[in-house]
Amino acid sequence: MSVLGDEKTRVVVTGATGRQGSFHLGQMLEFGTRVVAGVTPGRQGQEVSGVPVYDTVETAVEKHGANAAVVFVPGTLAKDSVMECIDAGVPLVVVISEHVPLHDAMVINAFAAERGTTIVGPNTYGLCAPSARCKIGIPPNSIFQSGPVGVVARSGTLSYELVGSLTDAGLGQTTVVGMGGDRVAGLNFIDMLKRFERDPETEVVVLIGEIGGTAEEEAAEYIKGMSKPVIAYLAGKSAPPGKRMGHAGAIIERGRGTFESKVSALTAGGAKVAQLPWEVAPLVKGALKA
Amino acid sequence: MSVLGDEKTRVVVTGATGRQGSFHLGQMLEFGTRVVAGVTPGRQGQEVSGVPVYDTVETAVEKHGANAAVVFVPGTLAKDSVMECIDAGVPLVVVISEHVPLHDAMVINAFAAERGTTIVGPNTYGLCAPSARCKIGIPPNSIFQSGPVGVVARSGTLSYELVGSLTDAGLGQTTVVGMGGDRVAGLNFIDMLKRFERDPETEVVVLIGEIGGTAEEEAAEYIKGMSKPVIAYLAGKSAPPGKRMGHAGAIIERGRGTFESKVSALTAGGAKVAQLPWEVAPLVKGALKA
Amino acid sequence: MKLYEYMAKGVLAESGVPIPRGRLCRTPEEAAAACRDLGPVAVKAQVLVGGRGKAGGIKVADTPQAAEAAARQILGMDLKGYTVGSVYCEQKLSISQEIYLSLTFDPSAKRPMLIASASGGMAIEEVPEKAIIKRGIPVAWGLQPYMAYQVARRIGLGATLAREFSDIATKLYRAFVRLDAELVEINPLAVVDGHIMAADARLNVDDDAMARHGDLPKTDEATPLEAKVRALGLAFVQLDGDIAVMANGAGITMATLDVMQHYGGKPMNFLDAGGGSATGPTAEALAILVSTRPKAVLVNIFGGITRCDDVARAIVQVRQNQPAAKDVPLVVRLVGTNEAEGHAILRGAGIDAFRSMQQAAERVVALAGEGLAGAEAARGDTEGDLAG
Amino acid sequence: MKLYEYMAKGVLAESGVPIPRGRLCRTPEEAAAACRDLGPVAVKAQVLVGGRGKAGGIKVADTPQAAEAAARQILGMDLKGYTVGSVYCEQKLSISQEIYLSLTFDPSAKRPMLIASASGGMAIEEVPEKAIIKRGIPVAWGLQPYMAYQVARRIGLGATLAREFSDIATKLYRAFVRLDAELVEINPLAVVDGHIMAADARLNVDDDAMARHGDLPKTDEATPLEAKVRALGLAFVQLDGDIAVMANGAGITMATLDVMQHYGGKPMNFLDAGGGSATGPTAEALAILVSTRPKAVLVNIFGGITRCDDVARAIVQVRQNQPAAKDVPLVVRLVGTNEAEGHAILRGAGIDAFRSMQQAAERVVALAGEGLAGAEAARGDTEGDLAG
Repeated sequence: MSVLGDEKTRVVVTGATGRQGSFHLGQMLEFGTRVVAGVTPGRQGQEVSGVPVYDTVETAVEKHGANAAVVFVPGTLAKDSVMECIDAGVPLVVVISEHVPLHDAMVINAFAAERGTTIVGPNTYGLCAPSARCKIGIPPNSIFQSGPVGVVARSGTLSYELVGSLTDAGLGQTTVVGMGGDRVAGLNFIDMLKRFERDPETEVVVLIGEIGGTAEEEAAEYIKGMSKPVIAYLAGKSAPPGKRMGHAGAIIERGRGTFESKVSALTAGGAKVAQLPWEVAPLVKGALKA
Repeated sequence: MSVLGDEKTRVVVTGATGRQGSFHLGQMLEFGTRVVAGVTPGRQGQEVSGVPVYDTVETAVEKHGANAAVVFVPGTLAKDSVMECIDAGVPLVVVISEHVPLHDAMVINAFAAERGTTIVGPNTYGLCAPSARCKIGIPPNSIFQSGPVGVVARSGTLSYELVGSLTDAGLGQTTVVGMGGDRVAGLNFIDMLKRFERDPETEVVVLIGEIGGTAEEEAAEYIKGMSKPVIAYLAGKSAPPGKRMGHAGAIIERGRGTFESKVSALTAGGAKVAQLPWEVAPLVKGALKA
Repeated sequence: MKLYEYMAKGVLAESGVPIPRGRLCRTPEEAAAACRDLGPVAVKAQVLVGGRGKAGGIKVADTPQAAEAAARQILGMDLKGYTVGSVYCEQKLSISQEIYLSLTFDPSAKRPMLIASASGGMAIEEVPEKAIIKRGIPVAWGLQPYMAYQVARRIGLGATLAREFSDIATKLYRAFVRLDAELVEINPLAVVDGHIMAADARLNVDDDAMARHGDLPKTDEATPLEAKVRALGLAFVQLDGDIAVMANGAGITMATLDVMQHYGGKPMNFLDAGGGSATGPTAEALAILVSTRPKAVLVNIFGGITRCDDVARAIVQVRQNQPAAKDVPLVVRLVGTNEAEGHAILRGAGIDAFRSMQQAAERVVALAGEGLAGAEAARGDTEGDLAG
Repeated sequence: MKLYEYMAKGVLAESGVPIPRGRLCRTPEEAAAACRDLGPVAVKAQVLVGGRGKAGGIKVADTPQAAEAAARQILGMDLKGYTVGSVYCEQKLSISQEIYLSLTFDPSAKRPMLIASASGGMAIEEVPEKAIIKRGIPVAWGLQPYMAYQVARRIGLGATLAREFSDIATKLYRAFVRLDAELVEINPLAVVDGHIMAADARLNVDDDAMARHGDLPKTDEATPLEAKVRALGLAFVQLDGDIAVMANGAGITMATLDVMQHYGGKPMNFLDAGGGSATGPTAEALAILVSTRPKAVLVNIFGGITRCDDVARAIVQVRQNQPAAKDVPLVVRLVGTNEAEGHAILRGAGIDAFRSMQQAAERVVALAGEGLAGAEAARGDTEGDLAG
């Protein structure tokens, strides 16, 4: 089982005819994801990898019962596309788009909250539920394997690295989710931890965080009450304050969001924090045995 | 019993130290309304007719458990005052203010809908539940009497005229409510008709409409399914098209909102439409006997 | 407040909506000059009423001479009661499609609404309902591009035009909110050389919001008498009858006109004296009405906050201050707070006072020498229903 | 993007927030002239870093001579690594109270937030938590006057000041949204003669929204090297070590720096080559890094969309095109799509290639002659974990 995305998930891809959208639409199909439609205004009637393209999300939902969307449009257009998905009644919207303006991200989240929509991202790689053959987003297909580990992360390639190391160690995943690297994100650590805690198939949770913000500190509070073990890894130990390390959110500002603060909060919360990336898989293995 | 405002209604008056606010605060107290606080920013510590004045609605709610508000501030400031009341958790806000800008009225209503607040007005005389000795607004105290007639109106003085004629004829009221004369109003005819239909003490409903808009036509649809008799009176039979007859909403525009359209809709809906104001009381009497 | 077409176009241009080139002209010579600069033009009367095309208020001119002649014809022309003071000379367009687009509000849904149709160019009331798309706009979020795009596709626009339509509609929406507009209408939104532009524009600003738009140009549709009475802060509409009417409250004023008309009287005006307690403006307004020499005057006051004795004193004063008022029959219906005192004051000054709206209406119609009930009601004089 | 104080003040003034009179000066003579016009002034260094007061970047001058001297001292001064290019001469204020006011966003609540304190004038981090009021702002409705008024009363402002505070805060909020700001901070918001004005101002605009603010003045905090690499569209931060690092993805890049530091290496930079498939900008960035003559270079690529063979070819090309690159030790960790082909290409060009991040990190530190693990890791050369 998975906690987000399953066999019944029918995905519509917005920005489907773009370079990124069309490539990943194909990759998702290859993984087994039920991609039912693409959307690019003005391209109705075309196909991408055999999937029909429509002008509006509304039409894609009407014709194909899409119940998840993945957004590939450029950052400044993402707000419109995401709001269109929400308004069309799509309950899960994964926003791959990078450089979504901060105020747009706030509007997206407020509109989603009003309508009860789950937003993943922006600036995320998406999510993958290996046992359901449901990948919504851009991670490489090869790294996943079905198993008992739930993974939630802020960073993309670091997730690939660590999920790859889990898979290499024979540790498959229930669901892997990227929250995205932006400062204002939809689904957060706590939302996912709650889902993993409830999910009967998830036995251990891997939390991949980084410097900046207080999401990890807030997660630590929740972890205190969890019955399942949490293994954490945090990037940015060597980052100087005041510098934005690639991700909009990865910046130590005004003394908040430091590596030390996060490690001590997570440790206090009962999570085991790996010092180096390759320590994660052994810690997970240990937790599974316990 | 009453359908809006009762013995437990604890009223806060905003704009309490103004000319209108202070006068009507006193009139409400005289009627028996439980006015618990006034609000005027900067006037905390003062009293109006023995009622304490505060700076913010929040404080008035905290200190006195106010659960209804009546707003007397000038039209362009009404949005802020009403939103403050809504945000403070007041479930019923009566907006006396005239000349509230149209877009402000839309914002007020949308915010109220989000929070589940009932708005009466703007540009209304308010409401009165005679048996509960609860008057929230500005109608003269003398015209009301407790009894079985529910009254809902767009116009103020026309309500006084007709309620006065009911009282003179020995026909008391359960609740009398003014929707206000503006184009975008909170509570509408249908909302009130539903409440009257459910209310065990209301036996007949009087609907006082006027030209402009389509509120009466919409009400007529609802009346079709009502078990209680509805007597209607409509003002504006002699009004020419394109002229705004005092109320912002009282204008026949683009062929819509005519007197004839409303009369025929209401008649088709099963309401009895009085041709002249003094025919209302006899028609109510007849309906009560039937 | 309605803006003239040229003002509305100025707002559109500021908001980034494409408009044809054009120039406001107040003389035929200016129109000729505009045509020299712009090439062939449409010379359009600037008035605040609709239907000017059919009424001869728009003429096409291909040469400066023709533009001058057209402007000469239109300037000063009477259009539905309004004199044309200026023309807008706008480059002649070669239009391949006419679209209708407006933003207004939906009183039932309590939110703004986008209305569009592929059948532009005609009045929206004449377009069949099924050719019109209406889209409610959430107040909190405003018109988003995707919403306008969906509408554009539903009225059958192709992909490129739909994108332009969406862009224009969202810009227009921002102006609609920013300016507290009741209505922004572009009809037609014209397709010219494969692109969309606003070939006409109406923009009505909410009167109640004018205080926050001090920078907007002012226009006024009021007649001189309307302007005079409205300046007192009262709602006033001039009608075409001959009995002056004043009441307090919009609803009761309308009902008073209705009742009077029921008895055959012809109201000269709508005047809502308001529900407040101040009698100053009310008295002034009454004085103005009386000075226009109506056949009779009916005052209908339901005293709540307004005290009947104050009203009575104000009426007596108006009659005393205005010599002309002596000859104008005055009928007063007065009920409510301090009613008895009010009636006493009026009777003392020899003015008819009633408690019954019906009798007051019948009486004023009779005094004006109008209506079927005239002869009968005149007799009501002696049995005047005096206050108790 | 951060705005200079004088730019931020310009935005405030446009938005209707009261600011002291002031003028931007680029020479001591201009400062003297400003003082002649404004009277006694504060001469304030215009820099994008905080704490300029303590660092001597603000001087008060009562006479034009003093202003000239102050400007002469401040202009060209080095403030935390940035050279002062201009001063803002602002009328000297007689401040009776200093308030703190800022608008920023709350990542947890996903909405804007108003922060206020009666303890203005000091950095907000130094104000005790209980003296700070934070008020979340609903995205849909924005900051309403009553919200700001409530906050003003809670920080203890009297009725008049609270109203002014509310007015300023709501105007500021509109600017905050209109300009896509991350932060607008007024510290202090000064009480002068019983009224409030903005005595200082910071305004940071969201970089991701710059496309919609083409009219804003541009500022840049980047070092010349940062500017050069960022111009390629890549995230780059200059650090103070000597091993150049490139990886794809912000998280993995941070982790790469961490791991390298763990083994005793000192990273020269953060460079996120992105997750895309294009190798052009990546190769250019690598070439720029190499040209700065680091002690060694570490490339860490996890190939998803990025194909390892493409990356390998790009690396080989950089080495071939840059004579200088030949001498700089280059360590590559490459896994993922087309991994074997990538390793083969690199080995063919004599470049170290690893599958293990650990080994690659140890190796690059050793090659740079740094760290405790240096000697040991250098031996890793022969046992390089080649792709299978």
